[in-house]
Amino acid sequence: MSEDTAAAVAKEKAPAVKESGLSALLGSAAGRNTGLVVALVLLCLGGVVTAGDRFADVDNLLTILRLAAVIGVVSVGMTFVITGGGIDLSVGAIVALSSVWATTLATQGLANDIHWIVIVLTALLVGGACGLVNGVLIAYGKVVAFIATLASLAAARGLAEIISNRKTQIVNVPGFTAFFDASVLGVPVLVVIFAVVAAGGWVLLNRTTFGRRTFAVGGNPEAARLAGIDVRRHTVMLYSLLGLCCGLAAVMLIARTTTGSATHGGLYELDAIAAVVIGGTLLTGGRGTIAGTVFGVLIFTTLSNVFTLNNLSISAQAVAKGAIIVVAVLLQQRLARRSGA
Amino acid sequence: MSEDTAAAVAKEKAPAVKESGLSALLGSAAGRNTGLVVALVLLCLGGVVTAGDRFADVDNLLTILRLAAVIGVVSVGMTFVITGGGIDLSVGAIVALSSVWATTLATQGLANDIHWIVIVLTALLVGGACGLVNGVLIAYGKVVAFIATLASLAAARGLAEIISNRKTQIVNVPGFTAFFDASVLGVPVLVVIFAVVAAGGWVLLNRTTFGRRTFAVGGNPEAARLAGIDVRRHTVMLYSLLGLCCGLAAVMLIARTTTGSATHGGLYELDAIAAVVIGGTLLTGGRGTIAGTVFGVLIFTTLSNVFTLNNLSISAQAVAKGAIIVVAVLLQQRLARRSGA
Amino acid sequence: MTAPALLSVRGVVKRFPGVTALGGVDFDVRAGEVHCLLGQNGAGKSTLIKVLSGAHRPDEGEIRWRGEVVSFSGPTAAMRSGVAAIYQELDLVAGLSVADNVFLGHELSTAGFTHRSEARRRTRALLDRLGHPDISPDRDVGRLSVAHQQIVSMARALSLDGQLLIMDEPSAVLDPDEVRVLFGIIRELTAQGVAVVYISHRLAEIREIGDRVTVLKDGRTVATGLDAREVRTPELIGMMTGRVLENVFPQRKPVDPAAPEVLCVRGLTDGDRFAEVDLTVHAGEVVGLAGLVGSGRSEILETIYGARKSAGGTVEVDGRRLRRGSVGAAVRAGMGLCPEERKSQGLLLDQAVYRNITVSSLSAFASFGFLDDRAERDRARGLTEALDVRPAGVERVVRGLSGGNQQKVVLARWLLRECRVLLLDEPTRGVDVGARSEIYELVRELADSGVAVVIVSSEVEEVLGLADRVLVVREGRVVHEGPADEIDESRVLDLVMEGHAA
Amino acid sequence: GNTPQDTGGGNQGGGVRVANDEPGEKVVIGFSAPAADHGWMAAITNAAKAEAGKYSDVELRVVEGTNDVNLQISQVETFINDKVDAIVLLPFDGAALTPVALKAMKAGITVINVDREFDSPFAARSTVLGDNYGMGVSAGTYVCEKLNGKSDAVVAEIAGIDSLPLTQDRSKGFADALSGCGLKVSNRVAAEFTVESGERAAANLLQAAPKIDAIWNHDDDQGVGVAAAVKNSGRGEFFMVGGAGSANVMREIQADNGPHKATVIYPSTQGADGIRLARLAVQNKSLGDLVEVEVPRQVQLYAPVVTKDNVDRYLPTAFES
Ligand SMILES: Nc1ncnc2c1ncn2[C@@H]1O[C@H](COP(=O)(O)OP(=O)(O)OP(=O)(O)O)[C@@H](O)[C@H]1O
Ligand SMILES: Nc1ncnc2c1ncn2[C@@H]1O[C@H](COP(=O)(O)OP(=O)(O)OP(=O)(O)O)[C@@H](O)[C@H]1O
Ligand SMILES: O[C@@H]1[C@H](O)[C@H](O)CO[C@H]1O
Ligand SMILES: [Mg+2]
Ligand SMILES: [Mg+2]
Repeated sequence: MSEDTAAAVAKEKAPAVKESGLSALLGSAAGRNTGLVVALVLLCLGGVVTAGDRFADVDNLLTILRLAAVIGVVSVGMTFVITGGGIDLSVGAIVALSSVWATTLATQGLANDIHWIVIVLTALLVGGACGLVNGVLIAYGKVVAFIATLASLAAARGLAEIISNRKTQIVNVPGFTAFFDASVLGVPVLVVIFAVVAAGGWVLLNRTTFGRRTFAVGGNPEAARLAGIDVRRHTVMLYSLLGLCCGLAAVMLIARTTTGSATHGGLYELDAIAAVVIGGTLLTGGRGTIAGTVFGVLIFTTLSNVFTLNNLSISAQAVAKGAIIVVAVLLQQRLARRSGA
Repeated sequence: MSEDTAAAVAKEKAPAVKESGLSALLGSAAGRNTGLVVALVLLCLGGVVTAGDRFADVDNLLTILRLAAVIGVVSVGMTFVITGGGIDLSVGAIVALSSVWATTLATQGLANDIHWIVIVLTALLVGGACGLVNGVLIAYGKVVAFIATLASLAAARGLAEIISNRKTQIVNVPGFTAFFDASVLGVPVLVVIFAVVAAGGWVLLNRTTFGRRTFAVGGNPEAARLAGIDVRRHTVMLYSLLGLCCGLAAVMLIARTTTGSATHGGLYELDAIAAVVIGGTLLTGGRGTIAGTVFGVLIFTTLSNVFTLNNLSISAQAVAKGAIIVVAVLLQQRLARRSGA
Repeated sequence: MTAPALLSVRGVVKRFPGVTALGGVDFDVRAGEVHCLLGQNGAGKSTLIKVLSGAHRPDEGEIRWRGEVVSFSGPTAAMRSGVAAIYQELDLVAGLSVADNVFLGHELSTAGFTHRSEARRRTRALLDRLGHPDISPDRDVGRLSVAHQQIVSMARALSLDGQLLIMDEPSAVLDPDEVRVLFGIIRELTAQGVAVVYISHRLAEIREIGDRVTVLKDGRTVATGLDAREVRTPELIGMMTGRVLENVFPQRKPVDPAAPEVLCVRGLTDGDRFAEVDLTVHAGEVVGLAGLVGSGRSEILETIYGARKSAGGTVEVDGRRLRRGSVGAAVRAGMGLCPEERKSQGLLLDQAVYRNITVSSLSAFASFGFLDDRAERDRARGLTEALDVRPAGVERVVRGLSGGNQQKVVLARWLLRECRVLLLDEPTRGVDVGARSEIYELVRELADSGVAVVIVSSEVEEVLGLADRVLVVREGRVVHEGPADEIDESRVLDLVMEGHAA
Repeated sequence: GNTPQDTGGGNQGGGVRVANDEPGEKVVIGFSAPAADHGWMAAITNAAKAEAGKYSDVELRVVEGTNDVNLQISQVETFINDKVDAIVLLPFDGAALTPVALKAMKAGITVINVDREFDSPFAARSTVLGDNYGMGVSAGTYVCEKLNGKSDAVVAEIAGIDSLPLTQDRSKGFADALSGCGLKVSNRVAAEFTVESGERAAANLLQAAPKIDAIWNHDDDQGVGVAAAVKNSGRGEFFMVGGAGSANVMREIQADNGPHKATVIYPSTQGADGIRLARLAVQNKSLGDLVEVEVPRQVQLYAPVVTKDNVDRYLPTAFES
């Protein structure tokens, strides 16, 4: 039977790839996310009208993307956890702890002696390990995700403070900075990383058994169990994946700020969850969209960019932000309903 | 039939009341919350062992209760919203906005001219109105609660900043301060308020049609709707109730600090949700316990108090806090499982 | 048949906190046979299925598979050994497509990447085989009707290519036409040597498709290996229930022609699934709606009840017109609805039985909003005893009840309210023979006390046996209306399927 | 020993040794400050601890830093219950902590108010203040001098947490000083005193203003992020003035290879000063170099401008953020 399959697959691969190609992807993503796209376009229009060239400038757009990159990577990971029926409040703290651990004098020493990749690996390792702990607590310890990750939040921040002695750790590893400061065909490396993570996340969620199982685990864990999925192991993998994303985000943040700090990643949990949810992923699990999340992240970053370009006071920004969020969601609903999705 | 029922009700009222009396209440609450009680007792033991009389002192216990009071009132309201299947991230911002609005020069002028109760009413009105807006957005606008209240969070804080011009507003209404600074039989008024709210909340959730409908709406909104419950109206009432609690909490905070400020209530959303969830209320709705919430609040505040008494390093506190939360939850689960609940 | 047992079960025990669901079950299944499991609601059939398919671990007992003692570590292990199950509670994942659900857990993939078009193609083939070219493999399962979800579950079970196929009440949501297709497939499979364990509360089906029968009562085997065609019905019912039942449908009283019109529906249209429905029900009358799955009967009921907004037409109760799209108004006017999907539309699964029963009558138990908890329990207890809900105990959480008993809880809710109009959508789905006649009894009593009853059922026999008047619905239109005793089953089927490629 | 022990912390609290350092009666001091969510605030607590460690007669109790005034009030209540001798309090919100500080004073406890001022003169025995308005003035004056009459100069401001009164004081001082030379702030953004928020705010600001002549950034910890954003943008047409005076920024000024040309000090040693004052007040000692018999009611710290020329003098007491 598996040979059959292989043959059939081989035969059908070409058209399948064609159909699921970029245009189809964009098409379907845009279709399901009409409201978000419209909201983003309106926002950009607002930017152009109020700030003209200062908004529509390539540099500015790259700035928006660069700002979106760090929280974007976390949000992609968060999309998996939420789709799988979970939640993680500790992401900001994990980013902080990873950033601190990856920039201690010891790590930087190793990085200078061996290769700057040591910093990256340390951050990924720390992030992944934190995610693993979260996952095990939740899946095997049966601690409610909200509480387990709230506890991790406190513990990871505390640990970050202890390790860093609450000091901002400045990075002096030339290779590291040079690598992440560079651009690829004019696109900053950080933005490239975000794009790769988003694309990878999309493929993982929509084109692999891991992704299918994530939907099942989040949508109906009992059904998933009956279908033979090891729900607990899968849950651990989801949190570990998010932990890795946090580690990567820490690397990006280190590159952006040239520092590791226990204060990094403040309130990332709210930002990431907000981006994911506004993107259309169900907080109750079982339904999730990476494209939506990316739009969600872009909407929030563009919003603060436009505000800043307009020199708006912080208080007015807050009020406007509240109103715009509601409008965006209502828009998304109305448009999604109309298109029957 | 309704006459039959009424007759039956009349006949059986007496024993029912007897059975549901205080001892039964405490018994059942303690039964279901064994783990929490044990955690709290262990924490207190820890306090006594490490700080001796300094912990077990009446003044110190009142300090804990006074600290618990403000967030406690918010958490009781939050228990309703979460039991009803919702979530509210805007509570801290509503507390801030209510506190600011109730302490503007204009309001204080009225309070001095008419009666200090004007301050209280203003706070309740503002809080209730914010809750109403949240409820309407969620129930009728169909905006996901997480996003709707996140938007309210931003907007309410922004508004509070605008109204207060980002200045802390000092209260100069002698009657107000005098009333709330007083004690009833040695118990501070703030603590009395918390006790009344908790008891009232318990009755409302467990002994009234409103409470029963809350469970139904949170447990299965579609079934509740088909059972004839006006789910949307009920949802609006839940958020309004929480808004009122926030208004009341604002009054208490004004009394405690003699100020209104846009920075009041920072991160109350996390504290309140954590207390509610650790207390055993399901984040997915349909199951909720006021007694659990009260224990949750007390656990967190006692923890802070014990830390304060022990002069622990701040970062170590955070790590310990994380660990203790997890242990408390595991304890609660094991003990609850054993007692078959 | 003297073939050795493919599966043999000895002394299986399964306990839940406070309940022993299985207290010693023995039976054998041979290759190529259809082995039927019979038993009252709560007898332990579904639990047994879950034990066999690796979803539950037995506390005691021995399971032999192809002669060897096995202990499945989980559903995957069972599937690998060739055991496939269709569960009663339709455990599919809403939000995933039909094809994804069919292959969930055994995805077609290379290095973790799914072969979507292949999965779609195979799903298409399975659905065609099940007589449903109308279900798209790409459709979100959450948007399918229960009946179609049942078909998807079957496709899923077939996709596993098992040696033993276990079906827990597959026919409950199917119409006769579909049951016929299902039986065709079962025969095909058994001819290839596949064994089928088949659960149903419909004895007629057992006779038609079954080879041997095992009867469970209170978690124990009371008889096993009976010949499905030989064994007599009263004997079976006696073994299941421990009593003798006659005369399933209660005697009809002639409806008083002068009785007032309680429910009056005129030109009801929803602009999509049905149009121009007229329906009048007098006090004391039972009106049955017959039709195929998907013909729009549920939508009609839900629209009458205000749970869906109508596009046109009126609904009156006792001459007073109801506000459109308001369940509250309908309930206040004395209407009650037993919805079709008890799990998602009917029950508060994690709450006590009594709370599920009183939820629609809370104000009757309250003064100034304060509830009399004890009165609630007492009334609920009375009803659950009358309906024989098992295990007894109104404090039990509904989730732990068997499917049929859950159905009774929903019924009890409206019995408690003493409605003017009762709308019953598949009220006996999953209910055992004993309880069924109790429910019929109750419906009749209600009608006799002046309630107007509308009942939707996919079992034509039930509609004809219970109703005074029958409406046949086809594709959202009423195509026939007349007294129940002037029409027979085959005529109804003809009307139902007219123009339907059967 | 009766001399202050060197904690090895090195650069905190320059402190000359005086007779006052002789150990006296034992003093229990409670210390409470906002959450250490940025470098300056972390340094405040570190400095206080280090200072207390120098005295054998001081027992310091440090409680969890918090931005919840309710919690901070209860911490002070606990100190009162504990009958500590003195409380050094950096309130999250001065006005909000006033009632409980009054209560402490009434209970006979010496309260030393640091950084954010109470709204009642009776709430503290002494107050140690930075000069927020003065900080703005110093920064503005420096910018004016540096721009030297350039009337169309674009001046940008990156403020700290905007909801704090001290931020508003700083901005006001800055605006007032600028108007003295005919300039005004053309672009203003607010960050949250953290590196990350500084980077984010600056990245957006640099897009908002295509050409800038000078930037004043309120806080040097967030300034590390601002500098990173500047570096990333490749822009260099402007100079930057920092705030608070972190060692990181001072080293940059010293090296003269980044945008920072100056910073305005807002001493993070306030906490340490608070500890010293509390000890002296409780022990009834006077302030060393003053003729006064008593510890003064208020000490307002000076906000000098640090440039390449004088950085060597300030670097040793600068805070490591
Ligand atoms: N998860 C569970 N927790 C507690 N009790 C359970 C659970 N599952 C089943 N039971 C109990 O086990 C018994 C057998 O239930 P089961 O679902 O097997 O009955 P059934 O024969 O399938 O009934 P039906 O015909 O109504 O589907 C019932 O008493 C039921 O209440
Ligand atoms: N042939 C079909 N075409 C489209 N949708 C269908 C079809 N059959 C069923 N459905 C879906 O099934 C749902 C249920 O259909 P409906 O409630 O009208 O069936 P019914 O006549 O009540 O049958 P049942 O007895 O199974 O409930 C509909 O909302 C519709 O989405
Ligand atoms: O918290 C603030 C900032 O850290 C500033 O840089 C110095 O003053 C403190 O009050
Ligand atoms: Mg069953
Ligand atoms: Mg139907």
